[in-house]
Amino acid sequence: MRDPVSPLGNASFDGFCKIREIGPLGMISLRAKPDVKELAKAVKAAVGTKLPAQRRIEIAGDKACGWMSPDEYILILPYGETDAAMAAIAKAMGAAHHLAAVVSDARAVFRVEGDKANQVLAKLCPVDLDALAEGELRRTRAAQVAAAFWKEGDGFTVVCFRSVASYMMGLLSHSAEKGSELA
Amino acid sequence: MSTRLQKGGRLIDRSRAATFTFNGKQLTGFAGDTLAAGLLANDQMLVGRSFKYHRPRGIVASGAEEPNALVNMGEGGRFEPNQRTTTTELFDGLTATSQNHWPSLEFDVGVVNNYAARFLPAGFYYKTFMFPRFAWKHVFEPVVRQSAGLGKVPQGPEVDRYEYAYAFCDLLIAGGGIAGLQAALVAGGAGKRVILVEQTPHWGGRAPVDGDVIDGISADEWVKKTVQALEKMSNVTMRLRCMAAGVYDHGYVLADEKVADHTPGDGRPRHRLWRIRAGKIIAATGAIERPLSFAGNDIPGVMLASAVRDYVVNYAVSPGDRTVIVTNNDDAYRTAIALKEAGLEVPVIVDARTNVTGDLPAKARAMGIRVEAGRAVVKVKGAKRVTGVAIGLQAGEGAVLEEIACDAVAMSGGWSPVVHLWSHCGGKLTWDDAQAHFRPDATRPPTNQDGAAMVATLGSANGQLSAAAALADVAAQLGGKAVTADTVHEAALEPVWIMPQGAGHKLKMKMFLDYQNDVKVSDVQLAAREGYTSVEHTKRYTTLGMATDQGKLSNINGLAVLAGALNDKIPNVGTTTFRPPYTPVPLGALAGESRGDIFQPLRKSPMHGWHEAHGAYMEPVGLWRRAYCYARGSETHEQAVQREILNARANVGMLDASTLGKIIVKGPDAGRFLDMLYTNVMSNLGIGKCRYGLMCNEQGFLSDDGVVIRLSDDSWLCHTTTGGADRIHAWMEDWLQCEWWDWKVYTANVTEEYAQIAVAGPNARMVLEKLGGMDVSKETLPFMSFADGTLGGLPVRVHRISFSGELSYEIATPAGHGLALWEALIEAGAEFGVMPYGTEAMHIMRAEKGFIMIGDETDGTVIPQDLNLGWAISKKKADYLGKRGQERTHLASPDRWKLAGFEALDGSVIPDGSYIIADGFNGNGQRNTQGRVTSTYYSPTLKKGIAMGLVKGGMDRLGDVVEFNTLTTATVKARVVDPVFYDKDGEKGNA
Amino acid sequence: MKRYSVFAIAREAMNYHLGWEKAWGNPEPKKDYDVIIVGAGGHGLATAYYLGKNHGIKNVAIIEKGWLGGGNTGRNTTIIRSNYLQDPSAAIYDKALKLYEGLSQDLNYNVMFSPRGLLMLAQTHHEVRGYLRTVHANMLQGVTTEYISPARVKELVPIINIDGPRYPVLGALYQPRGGTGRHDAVAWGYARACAAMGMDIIQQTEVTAVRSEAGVVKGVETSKGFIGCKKLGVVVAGHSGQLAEMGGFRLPIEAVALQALVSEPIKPCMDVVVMANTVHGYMSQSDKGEMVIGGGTDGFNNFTQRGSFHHVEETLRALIETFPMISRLKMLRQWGGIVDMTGDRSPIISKTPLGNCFFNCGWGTGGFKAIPGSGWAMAELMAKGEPGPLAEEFSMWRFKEGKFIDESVAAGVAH
Amino acid sequence: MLILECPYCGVKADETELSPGYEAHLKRYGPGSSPEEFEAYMFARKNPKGVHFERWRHAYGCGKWFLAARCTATLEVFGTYPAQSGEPPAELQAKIKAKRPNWEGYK
Repeated sequence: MRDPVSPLGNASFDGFCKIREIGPLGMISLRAKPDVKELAKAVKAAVGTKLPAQRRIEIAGDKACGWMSPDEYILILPYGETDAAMAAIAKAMGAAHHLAAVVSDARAVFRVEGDKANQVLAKLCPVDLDALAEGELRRTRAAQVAAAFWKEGDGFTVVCFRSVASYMMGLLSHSAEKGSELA
Repeated sequence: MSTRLQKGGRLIDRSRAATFTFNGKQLTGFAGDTLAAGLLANDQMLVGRSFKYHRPRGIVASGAEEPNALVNMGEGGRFEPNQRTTTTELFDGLTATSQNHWPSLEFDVGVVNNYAARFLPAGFYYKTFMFPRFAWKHVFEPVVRQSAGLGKVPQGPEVDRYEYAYAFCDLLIAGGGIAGLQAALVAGGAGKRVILVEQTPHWGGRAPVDGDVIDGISADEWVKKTVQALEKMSNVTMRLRCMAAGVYDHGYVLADEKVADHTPGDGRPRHRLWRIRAGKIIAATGAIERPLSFAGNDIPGVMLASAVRDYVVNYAVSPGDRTVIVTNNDDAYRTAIALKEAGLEVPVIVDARTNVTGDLPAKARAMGIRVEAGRAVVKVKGAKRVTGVAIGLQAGEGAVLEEIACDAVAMSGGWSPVVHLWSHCGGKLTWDDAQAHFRPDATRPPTNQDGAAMVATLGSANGQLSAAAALADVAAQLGGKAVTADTVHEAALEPVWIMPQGAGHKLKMKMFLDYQNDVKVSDVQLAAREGYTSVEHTKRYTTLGMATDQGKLSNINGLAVLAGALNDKIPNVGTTTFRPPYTPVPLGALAGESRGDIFQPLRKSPMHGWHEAHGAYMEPVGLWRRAYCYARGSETHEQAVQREILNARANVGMLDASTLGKIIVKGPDAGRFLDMLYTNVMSNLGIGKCRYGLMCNEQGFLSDDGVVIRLSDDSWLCHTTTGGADRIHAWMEDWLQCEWWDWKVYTANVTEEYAQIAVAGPNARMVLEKLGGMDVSKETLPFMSFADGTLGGLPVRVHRISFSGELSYEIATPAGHGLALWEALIEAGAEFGVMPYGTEAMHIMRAEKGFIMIGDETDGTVIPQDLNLGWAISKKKADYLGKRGQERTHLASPDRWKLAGFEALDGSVIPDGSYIIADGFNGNGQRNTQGRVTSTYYSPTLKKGIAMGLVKGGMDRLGDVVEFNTLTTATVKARVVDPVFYDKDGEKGNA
Repeated sequence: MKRYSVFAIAREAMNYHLGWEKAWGNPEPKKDYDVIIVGAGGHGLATAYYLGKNHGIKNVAIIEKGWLGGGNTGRNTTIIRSNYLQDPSAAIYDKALKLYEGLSQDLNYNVMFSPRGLLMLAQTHHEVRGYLRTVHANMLQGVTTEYISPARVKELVPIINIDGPRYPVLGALYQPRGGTGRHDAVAWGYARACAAMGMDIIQQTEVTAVRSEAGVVKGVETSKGFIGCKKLGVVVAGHSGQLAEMGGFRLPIEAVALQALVSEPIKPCMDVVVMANTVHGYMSQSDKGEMVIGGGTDGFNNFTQRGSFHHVEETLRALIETFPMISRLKMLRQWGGIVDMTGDRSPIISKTPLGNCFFNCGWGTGGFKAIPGSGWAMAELMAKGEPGPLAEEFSMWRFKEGKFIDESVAAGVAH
Repeated sequence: MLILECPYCGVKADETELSPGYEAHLKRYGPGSSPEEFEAYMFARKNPKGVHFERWRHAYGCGKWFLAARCTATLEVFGTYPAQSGEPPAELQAKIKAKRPNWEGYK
């Protein structure tokens, strides 16, 4: 089977921060309530992390599980492993009410890297970045589109919908232009 | 004349000259100058013409309150009208031209208005220009418009870029004078997250100019020391050139940072618009000096006393050799002293107060300056420049006692706190009799989301005008280590609103309140006389305070004159509303980064690039771009569309349908939920099957349609229209979260996970078979079923559904494979004559089949019953969304317009948008109608015009001939026909 | 009342303009009136004016909480047009437009009606079809409109960016008779004419209760005491809900904020009004030279006359895309008004459950342009007790029947 | 520019992250209801100048609908709570009553 392509073919931009489109990453949207006891098991089986608390993302190597809403989680894993993860979820959840859907191709993922990475996001998102905790997954708006991000390594990982990938790339690049540092 | 002094100038750098031009004349200033300072240094006092009378206008102020000195600045894509010279930093290469005159600044034809001023009082235009009727628009208005306006019209496209930035803090302090700095120091020291913004390029405000001594050191030194201390605090952010423009609800503050106005073209964003969310806002925004109202107070050379002082101290610019001071307070004496110390002449200080005491007058007198108490400027002499003043008694009616030659007049009518930020969200003011100004009433602040005070004011903005009082105010409100300034004893001011107090009408017609809009004392009195007694009426009738300075100089004087005319107290008259922004903000800055490629998100399907590379004409559909058609060579769009249709009908076509919404609905109650959502039953759909469904809103009106497929026992996938994906998903979640929250249903919007391609036409199956990988035969995959598998090695879900009426497969594949699948199909289809087709071909093909289109046959007022879709409305269900709405009398009426097909008798295409005429006229004289066209096309398949539309009686009218209107008096006669024009038995789609 | 004219100005000029009469007085309320109108905005004053002029009812008081013309009349973007799609809307707005055309002469007060033409840009194929529908409807309604080409748009509005990039202009619905008027002058002109007929305009007086007996209105309690009346007309826009509650019933109304702004003035550069509904913005240039700009409403109930600033930003982004040169202009002032929105965004001119009490409200974002027509229709309704053809379809009961007058159907039409 | 705290994810959300949804606690009237009931459900709105209960969706966030009690005259927010509430929480009602003694209650 041919390899899938990421929306922008891993485009990148060098400004006062480095912007890179990464992926494709495997992603699964998993909906169930945390009080369903099978859920933690399913997450563990699929990506090996514990169930994240409100607004947290649990990262384990190249896999992660993020809290999206009181009954929705995002599982992140290598692109090719989603089938196995879906099977593991189905098995663990059994008859418990849930919905799992592969959404790997519905997303675009960016890295914003550098010690002023927060300034790039501060130009686009109505979020108090100083108050963003380690391991916090923030869903918000970047200019005119929905986005989610978390701190990771020397910057941020930013996720948006695939169809607006080039818009997001444009926003991030514009905001990272050299000379436009906020401080 | 005004000129550069040899010594001094705390803000200029004499080692760095800046060359600039004004009206083509090359001039030189220094780095650190404002443009106004640079102009004055070159004796350019006359800088513009007023709005109405085109009177000569000079520089009055030294800051944001300047009403007159506005220029056209820059060139091409950097041209900007109405730039305020007093807040524009001078830079090398700056070009400016004066405004509102023709042919030249010195000789302006518009000045005839000045000579006719007597006939042009406030509101004169409401009383005339009424006859003949057409004359306002065609004769008078063009003249008014041409003579009004100020700056020229920008021409070039914008060349600069802009950006937004978000910031959060406990405390936002607007104003970097000593009160703001000290407040930041205290709050920063207490660990608060502080943002301190200052609109000018300098910290310290007026204190250094006024020569204040703080904590035993000069204000200059204290400011430097404090700024250094603040810079060390990581919890304090400081921004110069950043103007807090407006306070909005819940602690939201807009601030405009002029990042590169003074360094144009250096690649940085020109402005940055800060969107700050503050726990609390402190307005330490200072105060603005008021002019005095005496005749000729608008002649170039008459300036605010504080501005004169600023130009001398900050920029070493002398506004004149001989400056007469006119005042009602002690502060103006500082200007006299500063002028004297700079070696300039002050022939007299005209003080309206009969009793002049206080430290500063004493000092002035000691310096040998003549002080005349109880005196008034009766009028200023001069035309384009002050040549002298006539002096009389303030208590008199204008008899001249003495004339004194001078080339500048420095006036001071007292100070008014800058309360804008306090007032934007409703902070109330109180009248301070002693200082004759409105100041914030701390007991009635604007409130935030918790109902708590949102804004506080400090220092002069709070009516604490002296350095000592301002710093004491900080200590009182914020605590912290006490900082003291040396106290200078100042005697009370005496309110003076008209000078001299008994001035007659002739003088009052020359006393200007609003310099830019040419509003005089006599105008306000006229408004009061005519009954425009509410302060808002007066403002609007006279245009007082409506100029680009928004009344920063004129409001209080105007209110006082109005109060006088009404024989009422000033606080009873009240103020007009303060609205953002504090000073004008470029629209470009307000639009932020949003322009060009990132004006709005442009949603792209995975095959978007392919379409563009293959000549597609793309049309906006919501935020998406979809291929309208793929014109080849010299084809017109119309020809391309026809070719695409004929090819799909004869061979095979391909449509990018990726934008259609796809929503998974899963759970034990999913079937029940879908039965509520759709008008028909979805719970009994067989696994592996497809069913067309309709959704209505609660009103009963059709809102979306699409094919639903059953994936498993407890899961369905609902297709929506392109525009419906997010809307319908939100709609589903709304009902699940807010009404039926105990139902066990989850939804997931997977629209963007899949690319979707419609392969339609008699050869469609052959194309898929060529790719291979799964059985797509009629037997295995009959019409209205779907199957998962692979095609050409790519994972796919293939649906046997058809919107074109042809044998059709809609193939979904993960978006990352979309382009690969598309290209594979194009390649495999080559031998079968495959061609891509666009949205217009799709529209026409579905119309040939009589399929309705959301947005064409529906418009938000159409119910499914109108469209003969009764078959898709379950009669068995007790309830579905919209059912009750459809039972309302008007929706259940037999008189509703219903769907039918139409064919013009002459085979032509019925005009898009036309109505079916009925006999007679309604009560309002409008022609009666009985229907309208909803879709109308030339059908290349049938070689004639076809149309769908709504007509009273609908299909009961088959065979009737009706008349459609056109945009001429002609009508188009058309026959009511079956809307299915092509393949009535559906054999092709079923093949 | 002395007439206004150029001769009057010349005469008064000789006397320093000391001889002008009051445009309206400041009367104390009488004990009762034939008719009380609550709300001295444009609609209320126009209602009173046509009650007097058309129906001879002059024993009228107009009661105003604040200052006359101080609500939405004084804070809108002054656009006047009648290119509506639905018959009832087109009828009343065109009646208004026709009255506007002669209003300065009728009132002897220059309201500066300027029929400079109005364009609604079509920037998607869907919008093209919507406006083609409107132009066909207008044809049958007797409303003169045209559908014009992009080239003609460019001719009329040279500063427009016709080619996009994002939303190329595909055409426009053009109403040459549309334009602007001076909003304050409309209120002032009607007020002066009402005062001249002997009507009392009572400002700074708040209505606190509606008094009724046996389901028929008897008068209103106010901050200046009880004032009796035989008929009551309520024309208070954003505050209609509160007044209805005093009358004991509920209206299908929600009050939201609508914002507008002006730029600093520049020399004339745009002689028509342009509305761009795809991108949600509209703009005209005032006689002072300011670009007058409006956009969409906030989405939540709000009585503060302040809106949320992001709507202003959205509007400006859109307009800069359409008119790139305005990027270099500056926003001088922005403000908000409270608009009363009904379930179908069309107005209510109606009898009510309370006898002899009539409501005129729900004009949403489109009230200014309707003022004369609205006053005309309301006066007819109040004088006769039954609606005439202009008001007939605007009953408050139409929602129950599902008989909407929905203007949003052609293309998202802002005002 | 409102801030409302999403009761589901705890984010103090900016207005631009939210979608408004007008009056809360409406009772749905379906088939079988009287014309008056249906009209009241669809159209008659409280529209108070004062305490208002309304719906908001954390659209650029967790996607959940929640309810807010807000003063339409001052924009003060008394509290937010989940959409799955038949009526405003008692403590919220008490808080509002304390702040607005003349408030007549949410019905």
